[in-house]
Amino acid sequence: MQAYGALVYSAFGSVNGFAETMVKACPLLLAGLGVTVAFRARFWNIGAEGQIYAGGIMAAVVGIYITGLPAVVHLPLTVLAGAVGGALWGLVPGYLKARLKVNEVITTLMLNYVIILLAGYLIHGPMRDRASGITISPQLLQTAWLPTVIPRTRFHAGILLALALAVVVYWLLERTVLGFQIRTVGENERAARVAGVRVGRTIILTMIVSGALAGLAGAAEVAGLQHRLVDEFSPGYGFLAVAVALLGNLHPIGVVFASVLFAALLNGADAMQRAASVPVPVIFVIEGLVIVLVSARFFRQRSG
Amino acid sequence: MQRDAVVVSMEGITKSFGGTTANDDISFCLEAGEIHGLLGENGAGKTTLMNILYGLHRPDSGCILVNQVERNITSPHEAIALGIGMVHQHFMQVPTLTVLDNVILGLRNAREPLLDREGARQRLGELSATYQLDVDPEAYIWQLSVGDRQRVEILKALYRDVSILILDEPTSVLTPQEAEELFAMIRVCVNRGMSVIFITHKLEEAMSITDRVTVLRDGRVVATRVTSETTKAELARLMVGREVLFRLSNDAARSPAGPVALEVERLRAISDRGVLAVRDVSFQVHGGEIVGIAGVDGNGQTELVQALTGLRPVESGRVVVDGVDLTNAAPQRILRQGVGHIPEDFDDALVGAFTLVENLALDLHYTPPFSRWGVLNREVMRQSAQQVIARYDVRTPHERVKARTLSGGNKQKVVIARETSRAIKLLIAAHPTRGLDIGAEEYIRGLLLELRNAGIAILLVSTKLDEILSLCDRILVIEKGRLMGEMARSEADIEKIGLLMAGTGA
Amino acid sequence: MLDEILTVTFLTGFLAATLRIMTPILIAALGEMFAERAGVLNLGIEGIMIIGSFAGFAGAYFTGSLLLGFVTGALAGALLGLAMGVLSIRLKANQIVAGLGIWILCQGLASFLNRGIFGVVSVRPSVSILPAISLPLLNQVPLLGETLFNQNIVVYLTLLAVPVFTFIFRRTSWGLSIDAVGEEPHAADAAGISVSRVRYIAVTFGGLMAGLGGAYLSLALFGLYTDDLSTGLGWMAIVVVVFGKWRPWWIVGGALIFGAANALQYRLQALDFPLPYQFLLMIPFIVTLVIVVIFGRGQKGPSALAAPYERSEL
Amino acid sequence: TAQEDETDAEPIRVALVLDNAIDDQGWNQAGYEGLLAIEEQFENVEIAFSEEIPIPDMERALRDYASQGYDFIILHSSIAKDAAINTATDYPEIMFLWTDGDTTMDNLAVIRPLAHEASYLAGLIAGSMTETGIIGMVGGIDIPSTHRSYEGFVMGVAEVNADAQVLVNWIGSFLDVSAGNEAAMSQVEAGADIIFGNGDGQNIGVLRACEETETLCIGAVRDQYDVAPSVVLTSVGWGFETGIPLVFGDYLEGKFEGQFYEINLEEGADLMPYHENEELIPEEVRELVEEKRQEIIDGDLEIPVIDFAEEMEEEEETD
Ligand SMILES: Nc1ncnc2c1ncn2[C@@H]1O[C@H](COP(=O)(O)OP(=O)(O)OP(=O)(O)O)[C@@H](O)[C@H]1O
Ligand SMILES: Nc1ncnc2c1ncn2[C@@H]1O[C@H](COP(=O)(O)OP(=O)(O)OP(=O)(O)O)[C@@H](O)[C@H]1O
Ligand SMILES: [Mg+2]
Ligand SMILES: [Mg+2]
Repeated sequence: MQAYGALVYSAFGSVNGFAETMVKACPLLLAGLGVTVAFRARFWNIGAEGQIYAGGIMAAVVGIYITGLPAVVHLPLTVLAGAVGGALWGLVPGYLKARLKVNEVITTLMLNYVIILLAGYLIHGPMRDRASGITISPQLLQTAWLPTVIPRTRFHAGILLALALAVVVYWLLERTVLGFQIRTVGENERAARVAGVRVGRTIILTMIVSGALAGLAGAAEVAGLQHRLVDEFSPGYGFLAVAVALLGNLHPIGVVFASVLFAALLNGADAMQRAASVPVPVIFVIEGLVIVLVSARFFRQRSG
Repeated sequence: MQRDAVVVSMEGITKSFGGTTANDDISFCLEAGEIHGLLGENGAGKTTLMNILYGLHRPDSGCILVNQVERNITSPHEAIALGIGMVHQHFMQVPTLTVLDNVILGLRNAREPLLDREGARQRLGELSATYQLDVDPEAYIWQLSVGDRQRVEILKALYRDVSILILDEPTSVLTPQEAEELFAMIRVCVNRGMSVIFITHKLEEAMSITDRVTVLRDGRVVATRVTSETTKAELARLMVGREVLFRLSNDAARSPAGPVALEVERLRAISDRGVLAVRDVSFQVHGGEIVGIAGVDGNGQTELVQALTGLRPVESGRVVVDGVDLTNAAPQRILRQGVGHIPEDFDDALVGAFTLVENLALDLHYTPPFSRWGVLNREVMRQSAQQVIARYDVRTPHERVKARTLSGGNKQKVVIARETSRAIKLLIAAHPTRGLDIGAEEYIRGLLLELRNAGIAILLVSTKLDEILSLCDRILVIEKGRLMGEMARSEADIEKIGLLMAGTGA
Repeated sequence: MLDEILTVTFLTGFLAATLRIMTPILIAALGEMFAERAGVLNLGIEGIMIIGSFAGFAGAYFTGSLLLGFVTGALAGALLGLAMGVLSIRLKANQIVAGLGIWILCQGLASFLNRGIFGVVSVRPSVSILPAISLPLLNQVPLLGETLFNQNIVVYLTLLAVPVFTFIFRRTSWGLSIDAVGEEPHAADAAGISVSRVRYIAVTFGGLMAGLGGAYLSLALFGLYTDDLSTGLGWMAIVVVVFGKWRPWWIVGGALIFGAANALQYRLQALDFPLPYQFLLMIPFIVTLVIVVIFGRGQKGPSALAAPYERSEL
Repeated sequence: TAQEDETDAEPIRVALVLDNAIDDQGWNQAGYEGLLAIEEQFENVEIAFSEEIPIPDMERALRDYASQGYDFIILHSSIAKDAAINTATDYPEIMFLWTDGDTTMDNLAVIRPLAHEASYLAGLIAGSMTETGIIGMVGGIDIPSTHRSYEGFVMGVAEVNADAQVLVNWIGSFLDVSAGNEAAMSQVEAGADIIFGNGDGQNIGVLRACEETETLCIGAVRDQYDVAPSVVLTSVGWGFETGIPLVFGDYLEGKFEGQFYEINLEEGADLMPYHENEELIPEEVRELVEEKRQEIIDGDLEIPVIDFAEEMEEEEETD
């Protein structure tokens, strides 16, 4: 009981708890939106993790090495670089599927490993902070930092960006030609083709958008939280994002709630370690159980 | 042949799906050795009733007696054990398996778990011979034509030694000749002591083959008649609830043929199986005329239509629409050149999960006024949908319902509405009335004539000879991917076309 | 450098390493193939392998018998496969989410049980590993014989299972039913096959194999359990199933390529290959990717994969 | 009385934050053992720990402990630099200890294990004992601390056996047991007859591979003899089990300073016992090790710290 109390309290009970929940929700939401877009086109993108890393790397490169810009230019450029990195890493499996019909489960999973190793190479090699005795990149220039929104917490502007993007993605899917085509391809590829929708092109565009969103998750982690490129700056957010997206019923607003719920759960479970000495393995068991139950509970609808 | 014993008796069957009551207190009985027709409009509840008998659905209430014993049939497995076999409207086959494997699927044999394919092949051969149902047991289902797939479906039932055979709209995909073969087979079945339930929309068939008919409307039994004591007109009235016209005349308001709208030159296309399915096909369609392509299903019609609409690569030859070469153009380009396309399966044209508004905008959503700068204009889409729905008389509560909830006839209307409501010069219609009831069929045929009269060129692919004969100005016959002959309607008759279709004419 | 690479010891070692790396992946992949061909996508394989390696170890440790260890690992895996079955078949859960959940759950569970049973110890309890069995005569085959025919029993059994599984899918009603259920469940149902029963059996068997694959790690490779015995082998198994077009021999090929690329990569590094080590570590993944792009185009899984079956959906 | 006062006094609360599991047999377990040593060696201490904390959550975990009034917080993750600095800045009254870090503050000290000295000694053993002239080193991730050890080891080898070749595998992980195993196997096949497992949890794989192939080996971070008793000659200790309580003792005595605490041979970053395998090492080798060890302690022999960054810069210069 004490443990659950700790969970709820730590998630929403204080300004800092709330801020931390949102800090955690940020990458889950952005990557979850990315997964949502891909899954709506029935493109099984298991590569959000890799796209996060690609975005983080690009944001770090721009944030560290491009100097002499004012924040109003540097910050957007950094964030944009993250989106571009993710989009590129999403484009590869998208292109391979659309033009060469290569199964996306394989490509996205393999590309995850490749980019994480590449990040490792950069952090330990060319991008390493030479002045430091440890293996991390130098800090991003302050002009590239996402500003802190709630003082004395880690609540950064990336979270607001993520929330805004949830609305944008909703609008994209429901109100734009591209979104309409994404949904058409996902629901009935043959009908899409008959009606003149260019399926291959749609899939490529889908993965650019999907990757860009996941890439933004990486950029937000780097420019909003770490301010550096560090090993394992995404501890599997890209995989959790799949659960988040599906729990949100592949609906952008649903994904907002799902990501906050997951964030509260993750943070709360972690706080249970300290408040109630719940061993970490038990926490994983609880997390796993919640995901499993959630999978069975809420998802009868969209399968049909 | 003993006729009076009742083999199946369904009493007070009620079944609803969510809001719709598909079967409403239906009582139905099948006598030994009879062919019992089941008639009704689309959505009348015929398939549902038979699915209940076959154990695929559980009735909400009512009981079933098989051979005078009350049975609780909860799965097809039990139905099969009771000697009930069913040939489904949508074939229940695994496309990636061979004919033989589909036939023996789910059956036990002496060498279980090993398969006894040798024995099965032999037995299948015997059945094929007895019932004149020829199919290659080693062929994969996905390679077969619809007619062949149906033969497989029947063989599956026969292989299971059924005594009660349910055929759900077996003839909707067959040519008259194939249908005749089917009827011959059914008669063999009955002679061997089976009882048959036969669902159809075609009244001639019901009149010619059945012993009795039961007519359903809106989930209820309207009447059961002895066939010899009723007429087509009466059955039609019972089904639809009003008088039905039987022949549309295509001579009314016939305008002279206009300029060439579609020109096809020595077209070749390859099927999914990798064989040349369309061989050097050349023809023209003029504005204001309907050109029919008759033929047994699986003779290259599918591939021809796909090649014309950009859905399948053209190997060689040319496709010219309204003077523009569209050989191997993308579907979108062809569509924007003024071509409408009604594919042979309306599920390939509609997105079931989308509303009618979205489905009706699917073809032009990327152009003004439906969208500007990549942003959809929902209001315009909605208004346009409302208009189209009213104009084409699509039966739906409102334009926001999901397409999958519509009946077959109404789904087809939506497709036709979408494909003809934009400015088109050419309409390519593949089997536009397949599976539709007489009311819907009548409506759609009328619509095609109207379009023709408005100067649109129409290419009509159909296996229904009556449809071809009553609608087309010129008739082409396709066999093994070749055009076997061309004739004006005035020169055409069923005999002549039938011979060409069989590859022996001209 | 080439002469350094092409020595007999290098080749035999390379072969042995390839076999070592591919075997656990292959075991799990062959099981997953059953589940997927029946229409159930089990993304929890990685987690089930972890549980399998723990349960297998605990079983062997307490009974003193490696055989019973493997049995325990397999049973634990089967139980989790069954759980995945209940989720996906009975509760009609979203299989992707359920699989991810099982993955996370198993990680926690294995480590929880491990600490509960063995405690946080500074010395890991261990068992002796499965001995290699040298097949007489065959091991005389020059070059290959010494490694190929000097493996533990599980390797032989796994390789033996491949033709057996091929046979099951080609020649038995079980295989036919599984394929029918994964491809066209409505047709299978109409033919009198119980869709859910076949799926339960297939996904449970898939779990059993993943459990065995996990037990292979703790009992045939390391003789002990830690939480990090399987780092992504289960995910690799899933990739290999797709790579292998859901067919046993192709799956062997997929596992082989991945295993070989991995074995090569370690050797290149030890030979001071002039590339940062991270790039060498990428080799297996890039090789897999490139091979799929070249040879593995246009494959689609079972049509009903990951789709819950509902009869009245017709 | 004074004694009662002492027990009534508020306990001193010590917390440890780890990025992996406390039973990983390597780095994290060593840190955890350091924490347990504090509890054991000092009266009236209350300990707590948080394990498996991913990088983005480090700062939250630290702040959590800080806000709960812990007095002494240990961060056992070298790359969580900003988490350490930010929290230490916001809680100046709390003392922080960061293992293998690179920055100190008034209330932030760093423990730096000088394991390269023990690695040098290990290199002496390996270099003297190899028969094939080929020695293996399987590292985890190539970071400054593991790199120092690697360089020290190579120096040791070269000192006694100029011709010996050292095969190098970095597996890119401190956890991946299978990778450790495979890398070691590949070195054995390439002829290595002594392998230095210069890592952490993945060393289990390395040592088990050695046991299976009957190849002698050397563990790292903590005493890893028990992982493979038949072949582990010794281990290069990093001294966390001794170093952490050492610094904490300073803190209790009010001598804690925001400085680098270098753990050297004497303070525990030493070669671990030979255990049952003492006899496998020729006596003259053991004597040589003892001699050199003393020289280092006495300051007569200096093993240079070759950090990875320096080496890289050198490389660039020569390019
Ligand atoms: N599984 C189902 N879920 C929901 N509604 C269903 C289902 N099956 C049938 N219905 C509805 O029940 C009604 C009867 O359908 P049924 O398929 O029995 O008609 P039918 O007489 O066979 O029509 P058709 O001639 O088009 O085949 C229809 O309104 C249909 O939409
Ligand atoms: N055999 C197959 N295996 C896998 N996927 C296939 C296969 N056939 C078609 N696809 C699907 O087709 C898509 C690409 O189709 P195609 O290239 O025909 O699209 P398109 O409409 O021509 O696109 P564009 O107009 O942009 O060129 C793939 O993304 C895939 O979903
Ligand atoms: Mg029907
Ligand atoms: Mg056809």
